[in-house]
Amino acid sequence: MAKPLPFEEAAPAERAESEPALFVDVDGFEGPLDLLLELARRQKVDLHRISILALAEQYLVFIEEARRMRLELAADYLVMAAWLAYLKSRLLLPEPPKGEEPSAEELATALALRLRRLEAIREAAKKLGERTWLGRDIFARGAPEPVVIRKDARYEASLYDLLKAYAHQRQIKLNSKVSLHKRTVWSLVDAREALERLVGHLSDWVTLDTYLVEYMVEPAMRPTVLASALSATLEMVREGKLTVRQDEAFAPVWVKPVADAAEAGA
Amino acid sequence: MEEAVDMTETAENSRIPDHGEAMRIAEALLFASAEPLGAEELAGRLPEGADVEKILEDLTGLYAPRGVNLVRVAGKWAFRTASDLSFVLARDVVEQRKLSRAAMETLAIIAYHQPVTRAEIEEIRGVATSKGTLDLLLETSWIRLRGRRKVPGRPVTYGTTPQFLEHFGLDAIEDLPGLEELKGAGFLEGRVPSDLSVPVPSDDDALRPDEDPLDHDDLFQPLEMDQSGTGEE
Amino acid sequence: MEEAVDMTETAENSRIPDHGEAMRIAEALLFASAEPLGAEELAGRLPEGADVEKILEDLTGLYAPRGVNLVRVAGKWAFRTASDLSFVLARDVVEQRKLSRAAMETLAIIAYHQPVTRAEIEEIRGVATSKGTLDLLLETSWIRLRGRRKVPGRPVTYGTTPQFLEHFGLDAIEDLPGLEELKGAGFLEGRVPSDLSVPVPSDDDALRPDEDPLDHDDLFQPLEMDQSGTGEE
Repeated sequence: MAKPLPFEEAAPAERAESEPALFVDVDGFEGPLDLLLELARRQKVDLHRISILALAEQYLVFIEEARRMRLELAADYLVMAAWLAYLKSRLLLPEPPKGEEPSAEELATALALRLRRLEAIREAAKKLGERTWLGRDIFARGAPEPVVIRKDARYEASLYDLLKAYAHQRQIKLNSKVSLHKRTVWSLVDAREALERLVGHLSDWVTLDTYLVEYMVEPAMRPTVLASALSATLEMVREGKLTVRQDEAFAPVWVKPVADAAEAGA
Repeated sequence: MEEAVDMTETAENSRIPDHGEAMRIAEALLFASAEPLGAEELAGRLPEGADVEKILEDLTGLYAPRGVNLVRVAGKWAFRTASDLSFVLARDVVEQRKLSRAAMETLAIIAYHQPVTRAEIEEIRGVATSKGTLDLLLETSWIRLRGRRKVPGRPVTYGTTPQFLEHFGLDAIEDLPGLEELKGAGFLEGRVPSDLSVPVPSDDDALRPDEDPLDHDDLFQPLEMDQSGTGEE
Repeated sequence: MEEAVDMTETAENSRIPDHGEAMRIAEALLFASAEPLGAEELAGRLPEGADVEKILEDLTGLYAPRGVNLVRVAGKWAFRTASDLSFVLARDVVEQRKLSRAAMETLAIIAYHQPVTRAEIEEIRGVATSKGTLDLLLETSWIRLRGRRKVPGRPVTYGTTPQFLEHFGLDAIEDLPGLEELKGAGFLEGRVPSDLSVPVPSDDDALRPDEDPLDHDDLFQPLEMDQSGTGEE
């Protein structure tokens, strides 16, 4: 809403009993056009034959009244008042010789047309509202029986996979007696790439651990993954790309992309 | 269902023994679903050769006098309680959120004038539209962002959704009440005379020539700033 | 369309003026309710003096031949899809799934070493095999239960099926490559332990001398307890 208008008189406004026809309650209106429409209805004539001049006068009286009562008026109402005051003066003055501007008559007609259009859409809105609403007047099945999706799993495996698995298994089993497992390490570069990729999709705090689970192919890799990811995270924090948080010792580590960094990329 | 195996026989009319069975299946599918089902969707689930149109016609007739009717909504089919029984059922409604007059009017303008921009809505109503109204309507999923108008500032265009049709029990957007009157009075014409303006609402997914698709991130970011700051509602 | 006639005619009691209307209301209430409704609950919503028992009886009869039936559940009433049509509410989706490495290894061992018991599989793999893995392989129908090994505990023996051959494009199980072929094709690399041997597999249906036939109820009961409890998968 617009700021209260400056008033010169400090005296409290009183509702004049002598003006019963006009109730000043701007809250009930959906803007100046709505107010004009209501005033037009009081002319009790067809909107096609409405006197825009009379309407403009009534509107200005209304606004005056509202100001006198120190009602807060939105800027829209005041703009309309100014425009109507202008229109009124044009309508009262003799029409100047054909200028570039539209004539006062044309302006009045355009306003009448706008009022009729608002009235028409309002009528349509009313009809729409009076239709049977789903969930109010008519109802769908209360206990729908959803379609059960039976998943028929079809397993895929090639002979190549089969032989590879067999050969690998047999060889590993026998070799394991003599050789050590090769230590797999998750490199810092891998961790950084993964984090940057993942963090790109996020806007809120996420625990580091949830990221990492995806990479936990083998339990043995857990320490290296954790260590590399944490150091990568810290580096990204240093670069201002991430915020990191840990609520207490041994609690999950939360990360969140820095908003500016994300927006800059958008 | 043994007869269903015989596929050489195509159901041309209801005399085919499968028709009754196909009707039962269609009934079960439509009854079970809370969402309307399309004729093609149904056809895919019915025995081969079933005459979907005939089945739907027969079911509509069969249920017309009953407490539950088969109706067409948003181009699809659904069972709904008979509208004349709302007085008994309305008691079940748990305080439905009422739309404010501003929201209802905005919805109507979007429905009748779609695709329409926020500025156009405001022009018709003669008042700023608070962001809350559009948000609320988007939340009901009755309106959607369609695209962006090809004018300076590329404002977002709004339109209605199939859920809108479903909610108000409309088969198509052309069934909007009072549409003919509005059209006849010329109120659906564009404000600015333009070759591009088509004086009928369209909720077609296809964008109008004066619409651009939404930007990739429109759905994830604030769409427009609330430039007025003096929302009326 | 014989049913149509039955449906429009509301049973014998249509002489009572309100009975038909009360039936329509009951229909709508039952349709729209998320929970089954009790007779008393219904009575409370029906027009004064309506004969609930008769209405429910008539509705049950009316819907009995249809795709949706009025049924009693837990002493209350609800519409449900006709039980013979439950198949229409299920949709089959074929989902391509990849076997886990553990399953793949287990399968390979069963293929090469059949008939093989679970303990033997575990011995070859060096890790416990979870019950889930074997169940999953049984589900693929690539492996089967062959019999029971004549040893204490009579463990089940596993072997492959004709579907296994079909899936892997093998003409016979003997076509699985042997040690030399595996080496030649590069499956075995580097230092191949001298004690590595690859058996010549056989999926012959005939039981081996050390196998007993399966017990009668092996197919209906849990075959073995998951003794490990710490399956590695």
